[in-house]
Amino acid sequence: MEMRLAKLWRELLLATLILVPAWSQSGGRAIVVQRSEPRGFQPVYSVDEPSRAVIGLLHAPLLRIHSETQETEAVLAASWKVSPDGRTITVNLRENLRFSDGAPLTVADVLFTFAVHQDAAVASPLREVLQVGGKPLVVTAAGPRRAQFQMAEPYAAGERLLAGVAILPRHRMEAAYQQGQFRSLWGLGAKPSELAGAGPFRLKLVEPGRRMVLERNLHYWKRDKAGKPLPYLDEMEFLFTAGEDAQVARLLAGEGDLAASFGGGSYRAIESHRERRGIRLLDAGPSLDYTFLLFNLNPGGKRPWFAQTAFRQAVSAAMDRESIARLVYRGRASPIRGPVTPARLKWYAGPAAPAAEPRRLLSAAGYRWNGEGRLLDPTGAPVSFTLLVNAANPAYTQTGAIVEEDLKKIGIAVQVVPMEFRSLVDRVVNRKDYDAALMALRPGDVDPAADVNAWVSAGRTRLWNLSGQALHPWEASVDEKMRALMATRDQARRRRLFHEVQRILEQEAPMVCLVSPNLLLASRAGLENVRPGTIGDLVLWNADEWYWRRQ
Amino acid sequence: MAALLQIANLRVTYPGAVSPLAGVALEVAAGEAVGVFGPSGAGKSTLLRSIPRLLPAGTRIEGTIRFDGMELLDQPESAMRRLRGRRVAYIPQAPAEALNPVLPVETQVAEVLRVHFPMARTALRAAVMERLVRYFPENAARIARAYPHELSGGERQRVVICQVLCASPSLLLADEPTSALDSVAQLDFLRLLRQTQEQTGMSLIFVSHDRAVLRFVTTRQVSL
Amino acid sequence: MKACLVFLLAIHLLAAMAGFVTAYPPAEQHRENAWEAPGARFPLGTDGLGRDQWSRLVHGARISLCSGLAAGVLSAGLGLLLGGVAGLAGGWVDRMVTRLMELFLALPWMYLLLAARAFFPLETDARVVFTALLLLLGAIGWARPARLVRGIVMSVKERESVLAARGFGAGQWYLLRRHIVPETLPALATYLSLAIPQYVAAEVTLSFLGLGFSGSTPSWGSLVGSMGSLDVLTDAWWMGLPVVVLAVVFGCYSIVSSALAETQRQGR
Amino acid sequence: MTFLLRRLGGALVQLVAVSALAFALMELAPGDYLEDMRVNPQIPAATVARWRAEFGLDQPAIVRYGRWVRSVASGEFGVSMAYGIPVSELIAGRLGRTVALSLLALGLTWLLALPCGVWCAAYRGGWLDRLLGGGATVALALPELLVGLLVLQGALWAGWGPVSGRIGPAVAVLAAVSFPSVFRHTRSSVGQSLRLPFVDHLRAAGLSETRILFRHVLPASLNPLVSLLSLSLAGITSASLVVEVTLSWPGMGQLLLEAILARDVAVVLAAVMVAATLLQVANLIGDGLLYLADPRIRRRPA
Repeated sequence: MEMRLAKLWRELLLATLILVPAWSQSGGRAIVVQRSEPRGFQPVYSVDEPSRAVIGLLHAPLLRIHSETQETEAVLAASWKVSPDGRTITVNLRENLRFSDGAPLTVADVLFTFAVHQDAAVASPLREVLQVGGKPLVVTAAGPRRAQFQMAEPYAAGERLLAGVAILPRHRMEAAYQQGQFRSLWGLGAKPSELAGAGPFRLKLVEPGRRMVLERNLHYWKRDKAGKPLPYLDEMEFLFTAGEDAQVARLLAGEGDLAASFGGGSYRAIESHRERRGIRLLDAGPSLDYTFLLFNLNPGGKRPWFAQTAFRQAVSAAMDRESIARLVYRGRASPIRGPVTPARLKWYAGPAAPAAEPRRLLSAAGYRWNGEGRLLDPTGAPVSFTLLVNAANPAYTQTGAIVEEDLKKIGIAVQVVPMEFRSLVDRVVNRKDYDAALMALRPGDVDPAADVNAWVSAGRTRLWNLSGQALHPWEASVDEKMRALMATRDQARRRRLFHEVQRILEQEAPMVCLVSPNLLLASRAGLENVRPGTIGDLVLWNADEWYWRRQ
Repeated sequence: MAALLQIANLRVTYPGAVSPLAGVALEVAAGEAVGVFGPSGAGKSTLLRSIPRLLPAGTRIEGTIRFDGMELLDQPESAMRRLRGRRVAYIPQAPAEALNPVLPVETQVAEVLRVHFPMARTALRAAVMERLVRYFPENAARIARAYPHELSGGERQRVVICQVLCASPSLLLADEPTSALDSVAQLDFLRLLRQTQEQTGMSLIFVSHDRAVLRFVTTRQVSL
Repeated sequence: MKACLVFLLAIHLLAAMAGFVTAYPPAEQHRENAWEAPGARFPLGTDGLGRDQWSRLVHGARISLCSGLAAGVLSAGLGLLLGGVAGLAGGWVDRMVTRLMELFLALPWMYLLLAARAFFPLETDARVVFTALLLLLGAIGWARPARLVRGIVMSVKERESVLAARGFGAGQWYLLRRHIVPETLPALATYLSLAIPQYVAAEVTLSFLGLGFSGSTPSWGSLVGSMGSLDVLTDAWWMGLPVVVLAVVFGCYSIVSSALAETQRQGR
Repeated sequence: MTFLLRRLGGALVQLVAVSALAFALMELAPGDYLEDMRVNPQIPAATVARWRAEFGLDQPAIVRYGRWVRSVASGEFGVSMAYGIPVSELIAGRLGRTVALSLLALGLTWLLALPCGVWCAAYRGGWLDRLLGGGATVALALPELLVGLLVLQGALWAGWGPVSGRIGPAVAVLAAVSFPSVFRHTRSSVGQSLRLPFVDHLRAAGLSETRILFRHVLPASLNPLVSLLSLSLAGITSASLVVEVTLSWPGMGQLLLEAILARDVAVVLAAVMVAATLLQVANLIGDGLLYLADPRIRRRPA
């Protein structure tokens, strides 16, 4: 009886919604089909994408980087200001902020959040990120709604440090934090009532392995231009399914409303079903991701050729990137020559200079070809090397096959070695026992700060040379330019320096960049305002603005 | 006295092989014990097995086999099945090994009785015991519950004879049942067989290459 | 049976002469002809990189048939040995072997394969690695046939004829050769007819688990695996043809193996 | 009673051996859980080092194993590195679903394969034999992964509606992939029993073929089939991992698959223990069945 009343009530409500056009955007549920399930709801420790996707809807940071404009945007902050010396950031909180459980969000919560992240006992993955010049940010309250962040030295991307740090509800977490049980707090088994956050949604229901339902946070601060509270949707549901094929199949079978981050093959499969199923497909163009062929340039590397710029350039020039994009990604990828893709709007240095002919580069460096067309190095030894690829991903094994064939054309014998991912990483990172490897990276931000670890000698993830030393002049040059770039707040200068670094990396090709897979998305027609971005969660970043168009 | 079984012009052809029998004739009167002898490979077994039509699928049988006024070669398989065990019984070559190793004796005898005389479970049990007692006057109860591996070779042979004859057939076909036995056991078995045949008045066709054996159990011998 | 033998012979001949019966090398990419349906130029069509599927099938047969067969026979041989010993000896030997079987069935062998892959130098020929890993898989797989053999041996041991032979004073070796091994043959033949295709196709599941090991060398496992995605199933039906060929070959294997077991039994 | 106790003791020893060996195997494989983060430029190396210490990955293997054993004793079965919660909590709901799926598939497989195998053994070369023999060969050439995908795709084309996350399709696929093995072995085993002398004898006594097959031949050929039962359970549980993943059944499959690749030791060990225990139970049941089915073992002459 009660059920029926509730249904009637909903019908009535719906009828009025249709009568009042200004309200027509509200209500409904969007079902997102995900390939993997969150590992938990702990905002501090979760580093995996599926967890971050859900946590991003449950919590909110002070500032964030707008996924489309790539500029810093206020979220919980009403405004922020960087001091002229670039060492202090002052953030003013919005008025009447509340967590989803109704408790007020104050500067105390901000202080608690940063204290947690900086506590060595907590072992937050952001602890080192929230340091500038080796010293932690000093966070102080400068009023009931004002917080101040002080850095030990000027740091160009200072306010970006705050972006993405979710503000934690102190009243919910402090007890566990004091008792040293912070890590096990809010695991996958947590009850929805234990959680609270300042994001647009709150947790409603968890069925491990199957699905998760979020409902609108009634205390969410944001309103649309008409003053109507966000989010528009009543509920967001996540449906977990393993593998891309199952993801696409569930979307096509009408079980879900949206799926993203699948490959070109799946795009093609949906395309051939499209008319029948009322699904809107979107190719949002290149993402920040880049795939590349990595040379082992560590000191003591076994292949002398790799140390020669001309050799690496020749390999890069021999790559048929168009074919990789067209065949492996079925046209849903963009050829690139450097690690910065066009998706990094103002930071992208533009297309690289046309490459020279690979054979000419090689013969200029003293290489020759024997009667069978095999490439011989200046000492007369035939050139051949092995290429590690991730065996689990067909896109990489296929790319490997194309690389092999392309290099065969210039006389280089490449042996593709498929390998399980962690074994591969172990070889590349720990044992440094490999010739070349096919890898992919996704920068977390468009700002050059995101690349520092990957490109400079001191960065511990500069994959081609993990020695921590600059072995070549160009490596030293990259170090120097990146250092300068991180210290200045002059945006034009930063951009110029970053463009120069890109040119060096394209020119020297320690990693031969191949393609950037496009961001692909499929949603049910009628789900409006789904606008894939480039930073943060590429699809869910504006989920609070999604709505169903009613017929 | 009319012949119980009349075989004329019998010709059996196995699929893709030479025909072991070509134009055989045999007559057996009711209550008569006939021995068939011949060298191995002469088709003795084939002759015997062609009567209840127990030959491999695809075998061609031509001629006439009249049993009790019926032309067996014209009968449908269902009719043949009713006939087998009930009217025409067959003792296999190595009776001691012809029992199912995983079922108790009682069940195995009951199975045969049940097919030909459907009856209630208790009645069936009683009927089985009655027949077992005939062959094992002293220890029928033990034998009934025993599994074949718990019996001696001689006991197993008796069980098989009991099983074969439990539906009181009018014709018994025996295919060298003693060939694997030593002479003492052979004599025991043959005695039992002759005794049973004389008591029940059924006809018997006994096949063997050993004419001494045939002379012991049969009244007439034909060569193949 | 005869037709099957002829067919198998033909397949093996084709595999042996792979270079002569194919127009293109298996790894050669005709990038302009990617996803081409079967036609005059590519009898079985091309894959997503424009490689000739016919050539990949024929060249793949070489490595897959050999290593699949070897892995199957290896596991069956080990199984016969250990299962036979367990069944015959009984007592603590049997208990040990049974425990070992359970151990082998439950362990996460994937990690051993990872370790073994890491053990080979990267330069090792992909075909060698492929064969070695498949053989390793076969060696690990002894528990299955062993358990089957043990069951059969235990029941054969109780059979009258065996007891009788034992009564004659027949030795263990004689029993093994004359009674027990022949009895297990049909079951082993059946096992092989199941195991060989599974070893050949093992690669599909392994590469799903991140442990593909054939690289750009064509193998039947990788051919079967390449049809397993929605777009291929939608667009390129001919990628399923290798499965048909596989099924026919394995069917023939199965018929021949059971026929062989049969003749072995009758010839006894 | 003593028999059961001894059996339990043996099982315990076995489980310890399985866990130790599984642990050792995982040690052999290159890389650890944190490898993924080592190539992530967004995670500083110092963080990785700190997490390594926190997870105890910097300790020698024997210490980590000891820690895990203690954790088992407390009922936690270790803590998952990926999820940060005890494994017992993590697998609680999913284990039941995987076991349910496996048992249903096992039941369905045997329910179908046993009669089919018996029938085809009796009518070798008949149409059913040819059909099932051919079908089984095709099923063998298609690994469970592909069968799952084909079902997904087929359902899409035919418009059967959703197949993901439902138990029916998952059971059907699992049964389909395990059918050939049970079918073929039944057929071969029954085929062998059909040659035993008692079959001919019963036929001559007028029993119908069906009666002979199912009442007499089948019990006589149970011995090797009982061995097959626990094997098919082992096969089905391992195949169910992949089928669960392709058809999105929320059991242990996805969890374990990710754990295997991520070297999330505690989760893998828990799954291995579950598999070993299931096998033990299956073997116990198998031995019991054998005892019941074969009087030659049950009633040995003294």
